[in-house]
Amino acid sequence: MDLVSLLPELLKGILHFTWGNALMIAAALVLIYLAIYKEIEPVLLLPIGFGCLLANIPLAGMTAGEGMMAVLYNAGISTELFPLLIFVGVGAMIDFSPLLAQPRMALLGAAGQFGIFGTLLLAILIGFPLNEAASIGVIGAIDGPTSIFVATKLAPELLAPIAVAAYSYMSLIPIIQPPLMKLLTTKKERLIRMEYTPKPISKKTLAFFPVLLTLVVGLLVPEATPLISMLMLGNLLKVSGVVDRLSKSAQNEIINVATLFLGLTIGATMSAASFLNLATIKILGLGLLAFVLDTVAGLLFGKLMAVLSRYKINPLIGAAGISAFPMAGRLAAKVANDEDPDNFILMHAMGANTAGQLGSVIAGGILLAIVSKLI
Amino acid sequence: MDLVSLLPELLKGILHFTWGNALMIAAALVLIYLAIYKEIEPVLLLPIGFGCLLANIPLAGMTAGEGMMAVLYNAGISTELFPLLIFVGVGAMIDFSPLLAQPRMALLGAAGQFGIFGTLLLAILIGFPLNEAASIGVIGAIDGPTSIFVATKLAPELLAPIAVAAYSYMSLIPIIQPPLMKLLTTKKERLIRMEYTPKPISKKTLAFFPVLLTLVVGLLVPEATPLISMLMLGNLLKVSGVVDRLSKSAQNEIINVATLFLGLTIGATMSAASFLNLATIKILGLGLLAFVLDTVAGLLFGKLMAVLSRYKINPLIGAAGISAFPMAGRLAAKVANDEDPDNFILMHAMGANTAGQLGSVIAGGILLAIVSKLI
Amino acid sequence: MDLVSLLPELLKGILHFTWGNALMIAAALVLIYLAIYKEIEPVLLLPIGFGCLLANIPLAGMTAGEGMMAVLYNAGISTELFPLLIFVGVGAMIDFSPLLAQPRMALLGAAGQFGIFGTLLLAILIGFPLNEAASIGVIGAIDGPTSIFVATKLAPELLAPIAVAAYSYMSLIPIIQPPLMKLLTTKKERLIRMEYTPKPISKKTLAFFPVLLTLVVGLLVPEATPLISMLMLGNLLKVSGVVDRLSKSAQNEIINVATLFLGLTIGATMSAASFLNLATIKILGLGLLAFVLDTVAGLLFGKLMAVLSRYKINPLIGAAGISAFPMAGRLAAKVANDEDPDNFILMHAMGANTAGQLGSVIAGGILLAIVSKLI
Amino acid sequence: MDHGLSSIVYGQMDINMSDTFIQALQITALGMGLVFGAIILLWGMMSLLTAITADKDSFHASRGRASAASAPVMDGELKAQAAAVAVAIALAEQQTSLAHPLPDPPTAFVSAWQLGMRTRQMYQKGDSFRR
Amino acid sequence: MDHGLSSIVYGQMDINMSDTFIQALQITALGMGLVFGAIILLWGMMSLLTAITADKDSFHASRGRASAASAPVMDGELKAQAAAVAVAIALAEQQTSLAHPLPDPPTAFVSAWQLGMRTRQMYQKGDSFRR
Amino acid sequence: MDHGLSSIVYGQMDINMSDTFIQALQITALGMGLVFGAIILLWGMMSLLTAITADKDSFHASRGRASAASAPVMDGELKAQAAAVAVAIALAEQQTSLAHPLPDPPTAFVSAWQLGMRTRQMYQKGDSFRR
Ligand code: NA
Ligand code: NA
Ligand code: NA
Repeated sequence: MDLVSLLPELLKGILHFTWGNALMIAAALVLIYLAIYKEIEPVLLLPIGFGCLLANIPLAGMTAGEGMMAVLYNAGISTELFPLLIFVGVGAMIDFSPLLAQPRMALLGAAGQFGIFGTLLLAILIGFPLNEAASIGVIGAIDGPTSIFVATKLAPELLAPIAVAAYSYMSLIPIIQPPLMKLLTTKKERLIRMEYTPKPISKKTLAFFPVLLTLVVGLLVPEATPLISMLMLGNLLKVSGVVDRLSKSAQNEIINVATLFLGLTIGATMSAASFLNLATIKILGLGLLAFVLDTVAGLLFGKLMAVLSRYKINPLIGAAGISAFPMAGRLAAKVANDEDPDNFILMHAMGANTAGQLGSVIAGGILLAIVSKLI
Repeated sequence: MDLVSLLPELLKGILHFTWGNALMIAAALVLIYLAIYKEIEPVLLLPIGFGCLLANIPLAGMTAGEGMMAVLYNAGISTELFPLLIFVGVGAMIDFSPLLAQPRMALLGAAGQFGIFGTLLLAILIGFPLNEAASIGVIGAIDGPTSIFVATKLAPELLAPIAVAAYSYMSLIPIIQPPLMKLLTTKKERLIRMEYTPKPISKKTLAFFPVLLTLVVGLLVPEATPLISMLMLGNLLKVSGVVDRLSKSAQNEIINVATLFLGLTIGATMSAASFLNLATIKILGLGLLAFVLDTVAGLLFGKLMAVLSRYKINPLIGAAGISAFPMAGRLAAKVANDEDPDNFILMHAMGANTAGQLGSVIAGGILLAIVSKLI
Repeated sequence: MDLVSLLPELLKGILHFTWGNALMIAAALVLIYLAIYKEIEPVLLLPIGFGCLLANIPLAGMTAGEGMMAVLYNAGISTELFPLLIFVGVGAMIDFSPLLAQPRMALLGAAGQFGIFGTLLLAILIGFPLNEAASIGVIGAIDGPTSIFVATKLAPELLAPIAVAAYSYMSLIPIIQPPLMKLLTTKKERLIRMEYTPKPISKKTLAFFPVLLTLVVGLLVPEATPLISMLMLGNLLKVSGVVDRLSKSAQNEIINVATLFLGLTIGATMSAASFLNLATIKILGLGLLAFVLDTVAGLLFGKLMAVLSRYKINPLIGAAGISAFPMAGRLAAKVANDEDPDNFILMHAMGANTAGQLGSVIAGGILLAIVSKLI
Repeated sequence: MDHGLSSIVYGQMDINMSDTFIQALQITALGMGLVFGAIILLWGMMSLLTAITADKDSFHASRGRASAASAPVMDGELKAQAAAVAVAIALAEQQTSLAHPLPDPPTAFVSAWQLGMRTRQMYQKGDSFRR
Repeated sequence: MDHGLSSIVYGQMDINMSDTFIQALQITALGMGLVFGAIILLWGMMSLLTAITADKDSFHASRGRASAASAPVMDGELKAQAAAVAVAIALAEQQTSLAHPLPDPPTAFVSAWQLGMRTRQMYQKGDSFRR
Repeated sequence: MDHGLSSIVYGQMDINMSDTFIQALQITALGMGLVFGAIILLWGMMSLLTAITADKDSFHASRGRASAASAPVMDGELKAQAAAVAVAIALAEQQTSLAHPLPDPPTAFVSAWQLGMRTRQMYQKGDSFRR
């Protein structure tokens, strides 16, 4: 053994460190900082940031071959198991009764998906091929699991920037949406009060809804079946009221473990070599646009509904149709409340918000169906 | 892109829908209905029903290739991991002290396995090959994990109807058993009261029992080792009293997650194409017979023990020897109690019931050993 | 079917039973006994003992091919997932503030690793090849996951005796260390009291520490990245205070399930055929030596620090630098307290103990780096 | 990886891109149409579902409607107090709501709304309906 | 998949089926014999195990036996009350017991039995042993 | 598997073993050197980290130091009582601490120490600093 010849070998970590690694580690530290000190989506940004850190430590071997991150990626991202398991947990936390009590709110969940297609158009315009443009567009679903599911199918090489954009901007919704709301609605519109005289929803309806929805969406858009069915499975576990054990498992161990592993592995795809390029910057820009387009389309459709309903509908709830459950719903209610402290539109906004969740999954499935056929 | 040519493509889900799918979806809805509104084995029938729903949505792609259900099937059913993990949890919930306090109750756990072999005979008679007949017979184990374990080894193509029969009839035990109990026992027999003057079972005995049982059964019936050892591992985690963390994990996250995934994947094997055939109907019929034969054999053996003990033993506890832990034990106690409100035979019935659980696993292993050698 | 020819087949389990199996089963029973009645590391010794039992039941088929233990081994040991997940949980339970409050305690965590290299020397001397000698040496890390991680990489064929030695001796620390402590320190030294006037550690420091440590250790010793990063991830989940869900998951379901499966699969590698040989006995002897060497080196370094600090440092805390978190730390405090009931050195000992945990991982990574290059 | 440039350089590519863009426009039209179609179907399905099950739950339904209909508004001064409560709730929720996809159990917002309504009813003084 | 018909059509198949049936009968005899053999062995093992450990726990054992042996029956009127309690418990358990394989922790039945026994003892009035 | 014998039999092997041993000595020297190097770096890093963040937390820091510095010793009789409490705690912890790698949340030892310190402070009578 020649110890002197060993020494450079022992410094190999530092010798292989690149400026790209340094930049990505800085980005990782920013994500971790936002998660801890700004409490922005910490359950996702903290693991993503930590995964990014790991991916940029040279020769650590965690993201290649039999490394832990590679093992988790193959087990849960390639197979789409992690996003689907997260949906089981999210489903067990969603309450569809505000939507079932006011079914017309569903329309807002359709309008709020325009950002998907608008962003696809823009991505095509600046030169992305169709499969990649569609994956970028689906950032406009404003729903992490849907974005990851579609991107994994159409353009897995873009998964990292797409997931990062989806989750980062989602956490910035309280900053992105209010200026648009104020710009696109008049004070008079924001002051509209809405009656909430809901039909009471029976337990039977609540239990039949997820089953029926799985069937109808599954038959119409087979590509959306995995996403919608797992969301509805989680919801059925909860509302059925007879499988408390499984419902609690879905809301706790299943979603927690899947979220931790998903965050880590998504972060671990952010190595300097694959992340630092022009495409990433474009995707981050297009992703922001997707959020803006969604919100604008939702608000404009809300204004249309306000007119058609003779101003019985507050257009602000249109902004809740973009998905981003449950933040967007609460934000719309808060903006109305800030304008008039006596104006409560939370239940209507939550109806639009859950509709946006469904609309996002359906739009993701439709996009997947069309684009899979064309490429 | 020719949009007109795309439209049929977009309706492909409905175009591929068959009458068989409709029938299976109706069956799925019945299972879900029974689970939610009749509360029949909801932790299993609800996931099985939902899995069946998913398997019959055309082109959803969840049960083939890299679909979620296929991934879970390969991970947990092919490897037998899910039934074995469920056994770890079940073991952590079983209390063997009623059996240890009255060891002769063990005999009833042997008699209650006759349904396995009787059904095998009938299945051979109506033309099933040996491996399939044995798999059908093991429905008579009246224990989900044992049925699934043996069927996976001998005839995986019949797994769906076997699992469905096992779990459905298990939930119908309060309907199947009482008429047989009243038919085969006299009122005088049902009125027999039993002394319960148990030897107190020390913690040391309780902890040594699962270890010893694993060794003895493992050496005698190696094929039963996976099942019996995981049941006993769970029990050891509980009775040892020193690994509370692991015992709670077994009783909660491990069994909950395994049960949810097992139910879903079993249900997802119920596609119209593979489930709707004459064999399935025969299996469902034979499965019902297996339950009847088990109960009859158990009761007749109970009557024999009643005679031999000079009517110190109530023959009703024979019906608890079929396994179906813990429902069969409670049901026997209830029937005796209905006849004479002052007659308490619950502890004796639970002794026979836990013996039936052991007998089922042993019989499953013996069947597997014999049939594996012959085919 | 010739039933008579079947009978020997049915006794095959007993016919294949060897004296070696009997011996290993006796060993398994001893491990289970120690776990339950002496409460020595029950969360590990109980599963290891039970796994050993399973591995020595002939023809049970659990440890080969598609058997459950083989499936778990491939899923979690070959991939190193189980030890790493255990580290996520351990990290979420460690408190680094005593170390951060007295950074010089870190030095003791370096001294306590001498056993690794001393044992490597001895193993070379008695003829083990370098890869095996290094794996045996890493028993001196006195940290289960580190030992398993390094042994899996360098000499997986020795995993069973190494893991058994690591965990068994760790549980015997209250017996191994005190005589050495009394032999190597004077009463005057043991009576030294230490001031504990810690700098208060801010939440910011606590959160930045695991991130910084991952980066620094990762860049210097890439081979240690998987271990150190998962330990630090768990710690970050806890100290960040913003991802309570994930922190609780790490401290409960993740570590519990990984521990149960790790114990079982490690135990299941202890089949008579592969475990009963001279190498195992040598490894068990060398492992004990590793513990002794670690303690001696730690104490001697503690004495050196006592002299250099003009007897402001109690040398007993040197014995806490060996890792074995948190037992070694508590033991050192207890020995000082036994000597003088008014002497409290717990916080200093815990500082040295957490430093030992870090030192063990770093030393394991360095050893891996050097030996991987040489073989 | 530089998608932006590679397809603009040549005139022919430009034409191709134009084709692709037209295709993308068609996808957008078809996609948004289908999304709206599916959602409208969903709307109908939900209306039907609640209508069917409402018949069977008519007693509860009518009772529920009655209580909702009789919930009048409160007068000026008390409005402000109730609003203060509700805003406090909304703000408190906002703070805890950042952790998507792990939201609070949704009962939280139901009860927030109910609390708001109850506050209203508590302070009500027999005013006429506002409509 | 139609197993029923394919093997009855030909005479030769019928003979084969008959052979198979004899084989199945042998499997049944052997199988049930082995199951009973294994269970009888288990019985012996359990008796031995409890006998061995009972020696070491003789103090507790005798005490336990004494209290069990001294549990007499109660008289007519009170029996009905106790039975009502026990049946209520049994029914309550029955309702929660459907969710196999996720039964309640088995302490539930132990305590149910204990409750029944305690109810008896509570009402006991020094009657003689029933045997 | 018999590593012990195979390499001692021949003289040549012996030489090889000697080479291997020298290599192992070099590994030991290099390894321990690197471990100490890494740990010293860690020491510096931790000192720097606490120094930097301490500046920003100076208010809390100084307050903390003050309270810690003012913690004096107690006199003989009370020492024994406090020690008894602390030892009881330590022993109780020791018993529950065997289950590595699943230790109690480390707050346990912090609070044990704090309890010991608080016990001291509770009994303190204005003695001078011991140093
Ligand atoms: Na959306
Ligand atoms: Na049975
Ligand atoms: Na160490």
